[in-house]
Amino acid sequence: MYLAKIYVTYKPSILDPQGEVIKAALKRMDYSGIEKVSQGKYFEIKLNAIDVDAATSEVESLTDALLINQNTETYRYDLSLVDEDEVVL
Amino acid sequence: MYLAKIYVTYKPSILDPQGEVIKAALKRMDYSGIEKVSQGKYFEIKLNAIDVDAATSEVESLTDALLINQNTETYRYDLSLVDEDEVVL
Amino acid sequence: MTTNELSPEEVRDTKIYLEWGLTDQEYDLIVKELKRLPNFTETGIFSGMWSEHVSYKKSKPILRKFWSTNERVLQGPGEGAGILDIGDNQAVVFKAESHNHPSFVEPYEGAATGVGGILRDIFSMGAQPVAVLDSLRFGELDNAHTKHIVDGVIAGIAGYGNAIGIPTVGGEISFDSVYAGNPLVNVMAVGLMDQNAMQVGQAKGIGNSIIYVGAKTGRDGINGASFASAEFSSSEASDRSAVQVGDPFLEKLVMDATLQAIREHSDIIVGIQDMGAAGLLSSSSEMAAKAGMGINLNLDMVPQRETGMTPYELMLSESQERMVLVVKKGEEQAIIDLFQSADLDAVIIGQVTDDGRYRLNFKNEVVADVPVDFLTHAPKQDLPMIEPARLANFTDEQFEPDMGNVKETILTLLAQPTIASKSALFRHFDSQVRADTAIKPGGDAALIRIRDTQKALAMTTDVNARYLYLNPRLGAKMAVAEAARNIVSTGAKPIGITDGLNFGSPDNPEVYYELDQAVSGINDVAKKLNTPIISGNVSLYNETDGQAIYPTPMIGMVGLLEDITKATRTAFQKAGDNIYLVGRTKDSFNGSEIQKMQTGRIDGQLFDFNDEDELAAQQFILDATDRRLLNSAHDLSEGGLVVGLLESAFAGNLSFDITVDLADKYLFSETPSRFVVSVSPENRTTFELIAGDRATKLGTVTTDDAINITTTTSDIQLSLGETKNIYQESIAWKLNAE
Amino acid sequence: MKAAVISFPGSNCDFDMLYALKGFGVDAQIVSAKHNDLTEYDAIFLPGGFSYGDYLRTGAVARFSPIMSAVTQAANNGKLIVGICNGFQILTEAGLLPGQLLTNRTPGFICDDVALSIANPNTAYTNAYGTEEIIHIPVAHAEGNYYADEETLAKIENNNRVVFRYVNNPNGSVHDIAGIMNENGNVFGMMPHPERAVDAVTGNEDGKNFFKSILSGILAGA
Ligand SMILES: Nc1ncnc2c1ncn2[C@@H]1O[C@H](COP(=O)(O)OP(=O)(O)O)[C@@H](O)[C@H]1O
Ligand SMILES: [Mg+2]
Repeated sequence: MYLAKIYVTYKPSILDPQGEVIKAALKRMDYSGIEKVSQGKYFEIKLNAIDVDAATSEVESLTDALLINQNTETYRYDLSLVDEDEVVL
Repeated sequence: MYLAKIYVTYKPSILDPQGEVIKAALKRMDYSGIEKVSQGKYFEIKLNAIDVDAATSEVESLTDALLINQNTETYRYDLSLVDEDEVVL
Repeated sequence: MTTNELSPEEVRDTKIYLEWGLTDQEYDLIVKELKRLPNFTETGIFSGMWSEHVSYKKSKPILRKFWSTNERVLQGPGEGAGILDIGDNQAVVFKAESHNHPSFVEPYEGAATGVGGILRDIFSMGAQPVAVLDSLRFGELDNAHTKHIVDGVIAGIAGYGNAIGIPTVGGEISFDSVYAGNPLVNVMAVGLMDQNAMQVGQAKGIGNSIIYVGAKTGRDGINGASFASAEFSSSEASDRSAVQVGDPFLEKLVMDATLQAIREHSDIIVGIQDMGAAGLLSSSSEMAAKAGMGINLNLDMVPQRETGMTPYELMLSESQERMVLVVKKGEEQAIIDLFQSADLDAVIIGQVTDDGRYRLNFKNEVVADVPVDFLTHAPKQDLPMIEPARLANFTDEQFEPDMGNVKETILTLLAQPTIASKSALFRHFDSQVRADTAIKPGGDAALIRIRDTQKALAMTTDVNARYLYLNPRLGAKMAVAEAARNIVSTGAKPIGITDGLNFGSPDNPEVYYELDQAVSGINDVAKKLNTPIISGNVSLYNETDGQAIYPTPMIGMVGLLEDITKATRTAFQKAGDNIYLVGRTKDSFNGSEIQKMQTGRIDGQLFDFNDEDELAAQQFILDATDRRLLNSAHDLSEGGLVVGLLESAFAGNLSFDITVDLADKYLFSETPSRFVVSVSPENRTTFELIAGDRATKLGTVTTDDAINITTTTSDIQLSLGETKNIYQESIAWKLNAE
Repeated sequence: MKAAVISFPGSNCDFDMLYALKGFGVDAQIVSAKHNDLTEYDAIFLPGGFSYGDYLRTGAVARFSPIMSAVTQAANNGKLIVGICNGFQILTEAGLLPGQLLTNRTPGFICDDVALSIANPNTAYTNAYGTEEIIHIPVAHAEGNYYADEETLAKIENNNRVVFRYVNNPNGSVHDIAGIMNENGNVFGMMPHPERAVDAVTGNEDGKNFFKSILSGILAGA
């Protein structure tokens, strides 16, 4: 079984209102050193595949198709082989 | 300047309805090997701090205080030293 | 000079302007008027201002025909939104807007920013938005892509409207394969104001300051206006950069601060305009043009979210949640302070001048200097029109429904997505925030009370595009009539119209003919109803790979109810009440839901419509509600009598027992100008007296689960529970099906 | 007796609450979340809406507004604190009420009238309702799924701190919880909107007794 950890972020030119609000809140809370905050999504997907190549193409395909919005978002991911019963965190 | 990458996930005991919706959608889209999907949050924070210890304690403090709700969420993070003008992705 | 920009000669030689939507003739005209080659920025701003979406250069000759004046009209077309007098020094403000192309590319953000944009149109006039409605068209619900668009659009409307706290109180949704590659997302907003708060978008007074308010400018939706004015080709993925992201939280701050500024500083605010299509460019140049003035902008002052933005990008960006204010010279600080205390950017970016020039400065250089009038008046185009070939080929005969199994037909009909309840979708909209919603989605028109008065506003959106496909003019008349019937069903009197004209390419003479005919049809009935068309929107080029949508002119209508305690609802109220059909049922099957259901297509001459019958029926309902004679009223439209009866039954959770002196098929006829009403036994005599032969008694409201319908040909038994379940759940079933 | 309705940036039911309170004769005022003093008020209402856009988590950012230290102080002084919808979410984030409001079990915003049972009729929020009464109150939320761990739940249940329960749970809340109060009974939160159900013209008056309960109790005593 494979575990994919997928990190989705906005493309640099896209407005990230959440990041802005969080940054302003941190400033109000006196975290003075904050320069920039951006919020993205994080997915953990456990999947079965015959080999790492199959897993890779499955992950890329499903991420493009469903997890991200190609107009506004981009992503990177890590893929690893895990035990059947390993706990996903 | 430091870059913290913070990964927030639900504690294992918490139901993740969004993850379930995504899993169901992937099944409908014929991604048959999917075992489990969970959705979390991903933050990238650029911050100034005098040294790595200061940055570490700043990141942990603000995450506990604001970024997560300790009833239901947990997190891990990576911290690295970056250039002033490095693009956050 | 900014780097990487083509020189004026390169602009000419590469003809980049063609990509931006300017024609060779238009480019030549610009060269002639300027007596020099326009530079890159200038060419860009002409392409934005002369796009159909901003200039209406192609539709204007037709739009001019709209009738838009009567005793209530305080502001007709031409401003952000139209305004009608509703007495007591109050006014209602409304307008519709389309976001069709963005919603296809990016359903969530496309729909969300559509809501944001129409709300800015309302509050920039000085009005507090009180309601949002939507009019949606999608492909058939049988494929994943359409479902994805439906989910995204619904979530986007909800995401923006709910968060900003303006209730989404009504709308309509239908499904047809012609919209598969070109969904329609029209939103309408309604606002309320005191007449002395009225604002217009004008830049008057030499030396007065142009103040930029709200979100920072980014590279989102650059030149979205020319993008909206082009056809889609399904293979073209590059258009996808024109996506704007909305932030309802920020817009709420902008809305509240703008309304506060108008309340507290109306003496120093000269004009207000939102930044919509073609962003800062169109808002500032149109304000100057309306005042007959010029404008000088310093683009270095424009708040920017991204680095390295060029003048072209700054002017044509369609970043959301931005406004332009013109404020008296020397008085700016009060306004700036007010916005800044709401954590909003408010920056002086330029001045009003008297030289009639539109001048942009950037990094100590003049990057554009063109006449305002020329910039804001795209060369008109008179386009040829020709009657669509299909119209001549339709047969006169009305479709003959197959009545093999009437009960089955009813159950199947109720499950059609166009007929079934849309509650699985509109339940995602907060329809009650502001606590003024007296009639929620699910009835005919929505009803919003006006606090501290007895009055209420009714509102609806309607159009049956299948009818227009069969007969553009008659279909458009029926759309206005149906909207009015919905308003009248609540007891309110229709007072005005906004429209959303969704059509294919105007360069196709057949489409242009449809547009012309539709406008004429709308006008005809609007005059009869005394409901002027005070605002609207045009969306052309709704085609994918050469396939145009049905002509779909959405009618948004508002009505006024003087005494809210007289409001009448769709739902049957009490067992024992008498049920009547108001109006006559005829052979009206071409274009009907049952034709579509049984044959898979729409065909034949559209059945007839008589506006005198319509007006008389509406007047009768208004009289009866005014005398408090009706316990329920519901107009008949798609699906006909049987659907109307069942909807009143479902809404009230009551059954009925009726006898119809007609053959089975007439249960499904879509003859216009009809209502189903229920009347308590006490009111029966009075009601029948004033109704005369206008109303036919059908039967009574009952409590048990059994619905009984007797026709001249059948006895039909239905279970309230079973039929209601089909009606309520069909859309959810379809959405969730594999 | 004076009541404050807190307006956070992004609150959108603040005026609905204000009008409802005034309709019951309460001297109520909107108070900006930028203020930090509530000493002159006897009761404090945190209204619905999308404070700070509900970005990050509902209520998470609002909880750090200046006003919240005054709210906490008022709560400790035994004043009445009522959070509706987003107000409830803010109170849990601030730790003034236990648990958290998570994404609805079936994700998506829902707007509907829902049936509620009166779980505890002897509270400042329910004493005007009949014990066995089923009332209908509008909900409008995407994150109304009340969650608390087993231990916390047991405590809440044992102390009769569940005030309202859903008859047909619309969002997956544990134990069908729609509204709870703190140990002292002076801090209360619920997801449904009683302030939207106080007027005959809107077709629902089931929220009236909520306000009557409050008026006959703590508000009247002040
Ligand atoms: N997209 C929508 N948003 C909100 N309400 C909707 C929407 N679609 C339909 N409705 C509501 O459902 C009810 C029935 O709509 P519809 O069938 O179009 O009515 P009618 O045929 O009377 O015009 C109306 O109350 C309408 O406002
Ligand atoms: Mg109707």
